[in-house]
Amino acid sequence: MSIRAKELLVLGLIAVFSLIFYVGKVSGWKAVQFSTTVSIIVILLIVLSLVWILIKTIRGSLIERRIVFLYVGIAVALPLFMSLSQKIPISPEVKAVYDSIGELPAGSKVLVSFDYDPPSAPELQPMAEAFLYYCFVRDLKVIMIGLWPQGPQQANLAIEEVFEHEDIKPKNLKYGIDYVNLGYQAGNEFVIQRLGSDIKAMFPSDYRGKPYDEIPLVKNVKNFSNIDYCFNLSSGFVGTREWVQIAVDRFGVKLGAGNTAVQAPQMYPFMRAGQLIGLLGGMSGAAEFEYLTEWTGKGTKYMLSQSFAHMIVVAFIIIGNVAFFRSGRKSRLDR
Amino acid sequence: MQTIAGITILGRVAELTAQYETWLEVPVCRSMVMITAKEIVRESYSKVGRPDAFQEDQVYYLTDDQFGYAAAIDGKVVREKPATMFFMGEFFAESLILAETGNSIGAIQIAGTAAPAQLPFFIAACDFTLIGEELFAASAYLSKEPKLLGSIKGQDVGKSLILVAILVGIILETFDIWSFSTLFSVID
Amino acid sequence: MEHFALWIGGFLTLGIISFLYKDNPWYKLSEAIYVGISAGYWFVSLFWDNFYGKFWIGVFPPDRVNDAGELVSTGRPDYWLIIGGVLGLMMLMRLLPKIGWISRWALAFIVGATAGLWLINYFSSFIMVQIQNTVIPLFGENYGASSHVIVGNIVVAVGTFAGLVYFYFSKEHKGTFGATARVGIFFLMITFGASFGYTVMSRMSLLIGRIDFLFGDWLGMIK
Amino acid sequence: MRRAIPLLITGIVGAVFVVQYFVPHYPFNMMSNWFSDWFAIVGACAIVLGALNLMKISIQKVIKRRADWGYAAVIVASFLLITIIGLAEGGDFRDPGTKFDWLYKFVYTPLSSTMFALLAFFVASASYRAFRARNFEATLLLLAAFFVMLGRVPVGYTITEFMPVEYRLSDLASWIMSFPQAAGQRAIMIGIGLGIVSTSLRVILGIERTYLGGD
Repeated sequence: MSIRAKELLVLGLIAVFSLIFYVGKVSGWKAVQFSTTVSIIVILLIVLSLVWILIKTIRGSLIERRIVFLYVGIAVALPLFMSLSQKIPISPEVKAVYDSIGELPAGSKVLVSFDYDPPSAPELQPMAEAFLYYCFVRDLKVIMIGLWPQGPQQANLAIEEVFEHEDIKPKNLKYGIDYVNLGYQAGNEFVIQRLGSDIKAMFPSDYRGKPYDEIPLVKNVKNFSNIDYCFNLSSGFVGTREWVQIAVDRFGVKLGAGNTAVQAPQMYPFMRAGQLIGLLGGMSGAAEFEYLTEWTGKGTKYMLSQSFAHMIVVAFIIIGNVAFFRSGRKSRLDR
Repeated sequence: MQTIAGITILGRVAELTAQYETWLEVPVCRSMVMITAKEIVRESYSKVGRPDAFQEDQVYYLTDDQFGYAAAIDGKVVREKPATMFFMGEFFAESLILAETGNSIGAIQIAGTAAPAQLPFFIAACDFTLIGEELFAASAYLSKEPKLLGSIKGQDVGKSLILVAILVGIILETFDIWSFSTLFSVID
Repeated sequence: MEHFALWIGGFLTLGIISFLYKDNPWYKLSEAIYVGISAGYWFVSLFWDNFYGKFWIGVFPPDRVNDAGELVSTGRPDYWLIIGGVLGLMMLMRLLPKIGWISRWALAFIVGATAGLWLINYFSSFIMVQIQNTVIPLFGENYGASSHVIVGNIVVAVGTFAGLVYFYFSKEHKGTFGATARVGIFFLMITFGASFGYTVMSRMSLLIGRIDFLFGDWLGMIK
Repeated sequence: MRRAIPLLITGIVGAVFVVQYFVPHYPFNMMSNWFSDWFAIVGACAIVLGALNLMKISIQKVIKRRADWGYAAVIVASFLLITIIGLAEGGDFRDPGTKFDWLYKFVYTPLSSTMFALLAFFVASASYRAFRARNFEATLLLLAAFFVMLGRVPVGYTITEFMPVEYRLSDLASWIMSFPQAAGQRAIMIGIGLGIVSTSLRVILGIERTYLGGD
């Protein structure tokens, strides 16, 4: 069979595979979930194949980079089907967010600002879900806003996800009384500034267009002084830095934050200076917070993929060095 | 400023490609850079007496989008397999996509950027990398103009002052003689 | 409509990933769509946000109907913006070969202003602040630092010093000067390796997001 | 006329923008806002040139039936599709529900996030090829990447859980990031600062002219 034929065959398989599972999804198939034994068998197979590659490398036949690509794809995809859990060390900054929410009495008002867009969702959406779940479990009132155009949509996705949980369904939380989504407002840091004086002026209605005064939850919420806690999910400008400089420094708000892994290190100085109560950094922050709040979300599963992927990269660094030393020794022998 | 340094190096490279009749292509990601780059390459070709060899379409615009640009360049690199690739100027996350694809076809790759976050990727994937300040020094050095060479010397004088300041500062601060670091505080 | 959108997303995602195997028609099509759509996206965004949103509305502020239903003008026109409009026009003169050279005036303005702004910004944030952070008491405020912080401070001082020596151009790297420069390159290599290793996690997160779209949102195989 | 005046403009404008940093009074304090507005307007005009260039080259390719001309036609079609829709939809073209927003969400975002995600594969293949202990420097590069990578995932923590608190992999990784990595980064940044300051001075003083091109 020629390469061309093999390629077309693979294309056909991909098309059939996608069609079958798409029709399955539409007709309500349950998600595919490996049992623990299957997961361990899959891991063993991957490890064995890596050892086999190592042996091949020692024998002098080097692998090409597309094999590395294949392994990265496998290392990222398969853990999403697995139900394994890994021991996640809880960092102090994540524990600080958990404790600070734990101290709030029931009925306190929490303002959550969604300042990110879909490309940063893999890191920040799990944090949003875990945080909202934990707020509702503790019977807190949640006011959601967005300083990025797609923020409110991410908020609604998180609400849908959280409301399917069996701990939250019996509470049958009502829109406008237990939680509200005030939508997006342009203006970046000037929006934060106005929340300090008059929220209604900045958000005259919620994201469905319902006037501010007709929403029971926010009717007598004038500004930050009526808000007990703020939480900001951020992946760039406008984000946590502006919330600290304006909401915390000028209006003395209690602020927690969730940031992408690349941006989190820049927020540690605010943590050390006490301006930021706590910080969830990247996927590991999301997984730690999920572990603390016992919310089974994607963060923990994603962290499994992260661990697998990092192990694969480390394994190929080792294999690469074996190949290098072998070729070095071989050239010395040939001389 | 990084783009200006990159353009100066482009001028020098264009002179050599004109001399040795090697095909040169300059795909750009910003329209303003396209205008300047066209002028530079045209002038370099006429400087070495080959104005006829210059073609308008050697310098062309692709898209302002960072990854759209990377996708188009990757496609072209794999299809046309250039012998040498230059990455000079300001780069963001797309640096490794470009450099790794260039490496996969075996091209000689020379990079130069003053974006600290992208230097590790160019170091890992390119044959030669101008690290930060070296990009500006290279553009001055290639121009061979006395004044520009003088500015490299000026940068080194600046460096000497900074080295002395660090040494003296650390000693003063460590033994708590005088708070030297306040000299360098900056208003936002 | 939802189905169609998910299949388009799946098709384009797999089209881009197929490039890892080799250049193929599926990737070429996805690349062509991406170049066209992204160039158009920025063209439209810059038109509405910059040209219309800043220039047009700034110079000719449209009247607005306020809450009470009366026609109210939104404010004084900002005539300084006309300079921006003139510069933009000069840039467009590039289309007419005969007076195309006038676009250089606009370019000269942009380059001059950028040079002026960057000169100060980079001097303060890339030189002054960095020196201030380096010139710190090695043993901490009144000698209270823990051992690994002290070792850290010494490492930072030596590393910054040697790193700067490596960037010295006008003196041959020989003798003690050369040795210091060599220590400098050691530190640079640690910096590059550590930064590389640090970014692996965020690059993997992007791929996890796409795989989650393929197997989750599109094919519904994972919850 | 073609070079003298532009150099003069660059010099004056550059000097004024240096001075505005030190003089917080009108009109200087307004300068950087004005400049960012003018820069945005000029950028909006310049992209017209870029778009026309892209269209010219793609359409020529289609007319002359050069290799892969079909894909050039796709470039032209998709550019015109989103541009006409976007311009027709008026100022709030980004609002949820518009056709432009549909194209952004279901065509542009999958393409750009997947292109970005390719980095995960290239990071792995670059590590496999580049991190080899050829010499002492390369070994430092390798070890730094190795420890920071391992230190950032839970597996790295579990491997070295028995070690005392300060010496676990995650602590080692953050020590490397806070001290040696910061030192090298600082040296690079100071070097870049000096390079940019000297290039800016050269441009303002008219010594650096290459960006103006020929006569």
